[in-house]
Amino acid sequence: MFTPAFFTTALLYLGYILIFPGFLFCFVVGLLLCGIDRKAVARMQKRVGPPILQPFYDFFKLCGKETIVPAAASRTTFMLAPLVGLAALVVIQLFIPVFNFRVFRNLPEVADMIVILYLLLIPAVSVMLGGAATGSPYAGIGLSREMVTVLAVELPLVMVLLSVAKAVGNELGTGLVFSLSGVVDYQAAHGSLIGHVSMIPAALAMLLIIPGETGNHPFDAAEAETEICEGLLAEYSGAPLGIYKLSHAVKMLTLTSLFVALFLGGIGTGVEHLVAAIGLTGGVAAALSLILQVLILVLLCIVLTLVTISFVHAVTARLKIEQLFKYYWTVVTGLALISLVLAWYGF
Amino acid sequence: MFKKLIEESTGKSPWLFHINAGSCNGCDIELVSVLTPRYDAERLGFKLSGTPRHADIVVVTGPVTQQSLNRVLRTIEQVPEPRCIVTMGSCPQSGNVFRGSYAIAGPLSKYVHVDVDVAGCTPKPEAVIDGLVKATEILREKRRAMK
Amino acid sequence: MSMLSYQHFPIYAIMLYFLGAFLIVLFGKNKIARHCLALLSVTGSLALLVSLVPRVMTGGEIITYWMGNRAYSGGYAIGIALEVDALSLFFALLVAVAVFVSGVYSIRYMEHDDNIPQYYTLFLMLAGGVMGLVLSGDLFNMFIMVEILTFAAVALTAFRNTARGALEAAFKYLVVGSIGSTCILAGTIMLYAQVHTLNFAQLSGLIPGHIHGATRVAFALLFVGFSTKAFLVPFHPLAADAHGAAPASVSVLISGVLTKSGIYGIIRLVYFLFQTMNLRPIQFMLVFVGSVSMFVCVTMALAQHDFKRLLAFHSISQIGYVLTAVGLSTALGISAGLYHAMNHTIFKGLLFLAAGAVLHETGTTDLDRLGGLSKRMPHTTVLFLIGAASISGIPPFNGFASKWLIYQAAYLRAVETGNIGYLLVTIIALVTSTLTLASFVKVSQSVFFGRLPDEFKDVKEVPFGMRLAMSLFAILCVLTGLLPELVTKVLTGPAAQAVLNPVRYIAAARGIEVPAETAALPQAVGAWSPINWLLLLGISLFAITLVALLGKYDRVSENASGEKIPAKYDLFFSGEKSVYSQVGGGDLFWGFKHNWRHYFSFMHDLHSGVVNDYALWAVVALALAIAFLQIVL
Amino acid sequence: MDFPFVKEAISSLFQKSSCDMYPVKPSEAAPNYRGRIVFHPDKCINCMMCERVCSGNAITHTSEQTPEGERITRTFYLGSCTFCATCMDFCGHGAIEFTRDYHMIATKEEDLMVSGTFLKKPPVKKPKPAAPAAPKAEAKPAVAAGTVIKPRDDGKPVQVPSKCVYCTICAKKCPAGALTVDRAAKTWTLDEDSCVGCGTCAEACPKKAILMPGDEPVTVEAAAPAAPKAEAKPAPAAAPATIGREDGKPVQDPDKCVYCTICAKKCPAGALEVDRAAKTWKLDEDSCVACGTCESVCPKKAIVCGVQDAPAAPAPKAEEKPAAPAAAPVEAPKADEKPAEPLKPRDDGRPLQDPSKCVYCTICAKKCPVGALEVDRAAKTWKLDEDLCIGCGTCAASCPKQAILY
Repeated sequence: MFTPAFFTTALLYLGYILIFPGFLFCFVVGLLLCGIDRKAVARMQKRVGPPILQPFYDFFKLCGKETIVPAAASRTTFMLAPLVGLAALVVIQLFIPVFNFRVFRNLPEVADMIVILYLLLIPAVSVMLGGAATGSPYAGIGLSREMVTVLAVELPLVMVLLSVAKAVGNELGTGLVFSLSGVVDYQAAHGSLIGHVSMIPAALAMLLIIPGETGNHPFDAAEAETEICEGLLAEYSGAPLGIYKLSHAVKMLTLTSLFVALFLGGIGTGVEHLVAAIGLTGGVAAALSLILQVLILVLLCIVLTLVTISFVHAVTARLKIEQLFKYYWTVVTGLALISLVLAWYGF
Repeated sequence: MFKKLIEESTGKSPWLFHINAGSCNGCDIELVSVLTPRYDAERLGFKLSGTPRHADIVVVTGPVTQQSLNRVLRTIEQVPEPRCIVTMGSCPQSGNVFRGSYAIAGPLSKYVHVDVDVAGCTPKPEAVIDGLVKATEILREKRRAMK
Repeated sequence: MSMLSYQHFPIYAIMLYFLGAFLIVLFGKNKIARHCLALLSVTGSLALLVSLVPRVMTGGEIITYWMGNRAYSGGYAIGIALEVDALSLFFALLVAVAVFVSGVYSIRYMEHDDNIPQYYTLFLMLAGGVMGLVLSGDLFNMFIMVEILTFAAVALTAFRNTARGALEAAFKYLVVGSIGSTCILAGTIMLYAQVHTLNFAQLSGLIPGHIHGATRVAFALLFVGFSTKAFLVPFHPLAADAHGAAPASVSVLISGVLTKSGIYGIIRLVYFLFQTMNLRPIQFMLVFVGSVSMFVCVTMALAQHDFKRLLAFHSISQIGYVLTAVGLSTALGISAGLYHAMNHTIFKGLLFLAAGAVLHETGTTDLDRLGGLSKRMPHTTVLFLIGAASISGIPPFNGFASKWLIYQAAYLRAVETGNIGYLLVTIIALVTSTLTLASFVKVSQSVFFGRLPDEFKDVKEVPFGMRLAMSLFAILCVLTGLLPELVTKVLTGPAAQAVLNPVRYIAAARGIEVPAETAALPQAVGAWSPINWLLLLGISLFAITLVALLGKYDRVSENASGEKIPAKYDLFFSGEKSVYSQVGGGDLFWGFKHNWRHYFSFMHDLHSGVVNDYALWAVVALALAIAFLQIVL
Repeated sequence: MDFPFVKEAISSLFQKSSCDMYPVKPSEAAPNYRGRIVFHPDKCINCMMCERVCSGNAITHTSEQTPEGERITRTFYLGSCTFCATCMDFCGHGAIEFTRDYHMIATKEEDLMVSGTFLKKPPVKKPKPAAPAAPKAEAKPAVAAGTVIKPRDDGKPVQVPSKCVYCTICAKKCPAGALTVDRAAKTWTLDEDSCVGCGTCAEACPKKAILMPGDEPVTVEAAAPAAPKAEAKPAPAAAPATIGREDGKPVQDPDKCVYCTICAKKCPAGALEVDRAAKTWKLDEDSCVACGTCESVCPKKAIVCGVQDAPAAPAPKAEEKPAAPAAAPVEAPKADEKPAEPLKPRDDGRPLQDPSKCVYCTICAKKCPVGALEVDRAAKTWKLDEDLCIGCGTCAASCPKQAILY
């Protein structure tokens, strides 16, 4: 068992987890997206805005701050919850294909779309438990709102995923495709799903879901710093807070790249042919095409962040929690439903 | 190197927590105006936070009334180290026109060490920015002094 | 056939419970004797059934046991029969496990009560009743066992009769439970009148071809009767009252075991007795009742202020999942449903035990009064969280594994049949899961996290015995979640195949071996390998923790002094000295409830709490079932 | 759903930001910004006016006696300052200046202290015949009969000792506290340094015993306390029927008096005692300074100070009540005589200056909320910006001379 090949593979997978598309990639690109978002919102408000690297500064600063554990908090939960949330997010990122690149190319797929839907609950639950563990009443209200936000977002998200599964299944004639790799493979062969009539409402719904799922403005009733003192994070300080902020940034990356995988999966897959056309072969070509694909992914993620998170942030005011719930269960669910029905009847 | 990184970052990402200790609202409005497009303190990394646990710099406005004294001190105490306390306007520095009133417990410096005073009634937003930048420098010094 | 031959094991398993019950009546005054007897019977029963797994589950054997050796002869099965196929053994295992853990838990949990011998007697009677029901091969014996378990359960509900509402709950249960039992008896009689046999296998052979008006009525009567035992909508209010009043260890049995007997009865009814699952209306009936139970009860749970009542409603909601999945009538669906039934027994048992632990230490289960127990009861908190994550379908715990199969089964069924209704069911199932999460977040916040009220300052962790019982369930939660393939292969797959092969069951009663079909085990379309995921999560969590620790993540500043909390470590309360203020209880998710306020106020008005109303509901449900079946069958 | 800022957000994205870029680009405060205080110790005369008017108690001083005189250090604590500029306004010598410097950032308290030290010359009132004390020397001994007392041309008040009853009202009203009046010793002293020449004392004087620039010179008559009140009162012809006392002290007309006690309350010397119930009106002859306040405040005109003509119908009035209208003609001309010139208020609601009364004290200009008035003390000009004026009447109300018609 412990052959050199085993160690190479183990090292490779460790690299996946730690560097790309795991922790380091998430850290850098996530915080970058966050910085771009802050800058873009500022520009849309005619401000200069913080430097793009501001989230990095924030993160490192928080690492250097004192971490106060309130006397009423249960320390283990308080300290562990941020780590679990971040780890869960990083793991989800491993399951999202980067065009042709997949961590589990040679292994059976670990998780499909429905699983990812539920894995996305883990960070939310971890922040809820962490916040609840502090015993702060603000965290209590924040928990209530966070949970209602999750409830609100879950219904349309479920329907979006089901309609994608159905649409791809229709096209391939296999009934249903739950596997994300399958969805991306299909798009690589037949063009992006966004080109399908039935998928346009779903894509729109997904665009509206992204800020809700990440808890960005105007769907940040759960963390409303002006009324409930950051809600769940009210008692967090120092490094755990930094990790929550990082998780928030990584969540932006996860959701935007999930969108890319679901609807824009065809965009970056031609790169391999392009590289081959230049005349490169072998390892160099593979490396180059991977780099190009990653760049395209990052670019698409940035564009999506600008459209869904920054722009929506700049033009709206925060919704009350019951408005938020109503909005998701009417407008966004309606969009997803249209898509589901269209996919159902094979458009 | 990591320590250096943290120190640098501390100087670039000061988050504010604002305490109104009986202010007339003049300073409060000016503090908020610092974050408006015209002054946009977010350029320098400033951000208003909603809870003292997230804050680096505590901005106190108002003459520290008897009613607010304990609350102000408690809140300041809850800010994690390194922290910096800035008084904004004349009131927290001396009591200003309320000086000598039975309702005033100030000035703030009687109770905690105040790092930076921004004088004015109310200070101009530029002055506030100056004061906050000064506070950020002090913050960085404090971070450097930490283990 | 020697006395130790495996054919005897089913009857031994039943008799061990009853024997234990009677012996405890005789010798139960002595504490040690009582505990030994109880443990012996629950352990022995479990061991006997586990030993049958290789033969029945993987070996595909169907054990037919005739009491007094009065075997099938002359075309009629007169003797009392036990017929144990994979389905029966599956449910019997659930019963045995739940009873075993609950029995272990009871030892410490009930130590402060009066009349403990009577408790154990009733407890074992209930267990024996359910065990007899699922192993019986005889419709009338099933009715007898239903009666035994119903009355044992009623008595146990009222066991703490000094508690508020206990007698009322028992009375309600008695009334509506009797209606259910009567329905079963009436149905049995009508069938007997038609085909002159009570042997289940023989009935299953005779009825399917000869369905007419009377058998339809019998079908409706039996269906409603078993629904009452499973507390399906519209019988759900009973469960809330019964669970709220009963001791936690009994709640485990009521929710984990008693409701399963109802599900077992329904499966036997629709898949064996009438073999009607190929008919769309019957599928519709099961899926409809299941989905409505699933959704209505989860919303009812969201509005609850009491820990155990909340759990009770969730119990029915999860039973709704099971029924829905079973009603899909695909191999994947049945397998998923049974899987979920098993998981439900485990995680709901764990949650009820956790609720019992809270009740044991604090004396209340009122969500509005509790809070912050995680600092005082850390182990219970962790165990509760495992249970909560399981029931809410958080990977990688068992609830997710089975729910995930149910979603897929429902969606696949929708695609296969082109019926958009199944799509709706899929969505309801997915949303219900999130709503379940919401109410368990509510419980976590209201009971274990949040602020610790002063009155519970001196609460201690529960005794080891209770924690041990909970840990057993928690370990099962994790194991069945991490090893879905194994569970499918060993337990649910064979059981599902047994459900889809009534011919074997019928033939086995006559002593004929029909070779087991070698059909492939039901396969999921999606991909989910919890172990790999856990491995990845473990590695990344380890890596992140390592980095964090290197960065002095653990160097936190904590309140070192004892009594007086300095301002720094006090909660931020907008500058005030923090006073006790717990956000929790029934109105935690008002953002959700506000949008559903009309629905909630409608439900509130509907659930009047008057037993007359509930009896009326039962009658209406019966009338509807008869009318529906007369039309469609 | 309505998103009103969609267009703006997108267009802003491609526009220049509206940020001032403050720390990078220095920014200057507005022209009238009141920032850091600059104190000119050389101009300060230590009148303490600034300390008295400061609402934040931000101004303090320390003094130390040195051979050369009193060394005074005046300190402005910016941390207590409201930047209201009242001190600057009250400083008659321009020793306090508000600059546009707003960078008042301090890490220690001393950074916010503005102070200046100067040497106060020994008090000029002490017998020290220094050259600058000349005008005072001139004003003081001029009590001899027949001397003409002229108003000073430096804007400060001059006492007419013959008229003065040392009632102390002027000292009480002086905003600068520059007057010291001793009733017993019959002295009236003006602190030249403190006086700001506002004219409040002259206005307050019930006896018109203080001359301000622009007033008519007064000739002191030896023993004519009942001297004609030169300015306004109708010439007291030698009418046979006179009422009142020669010494100027009040006389009650019991017919008119309603014992309302107003006169007693207003008497600066507390010389009157009125009992409403008992209907008594008593004058303490010793206390009375014959200031005439009682006469002026009496709502019933029931008090006469000094010898006056008897009203046209004192006798009939005693008999019949309907004679009241007859009193009207008496009052009417009295009311009319104040606007000696036919000045009429403007009908557009804006103020009109009465140049004859105006002393160019600039109070009106300071009080004007919209800054519509411009008064130059030196050039004696009074200008109204018609466009800015909102016709509020504050100027008229604030004018100590009633020199503004409104």
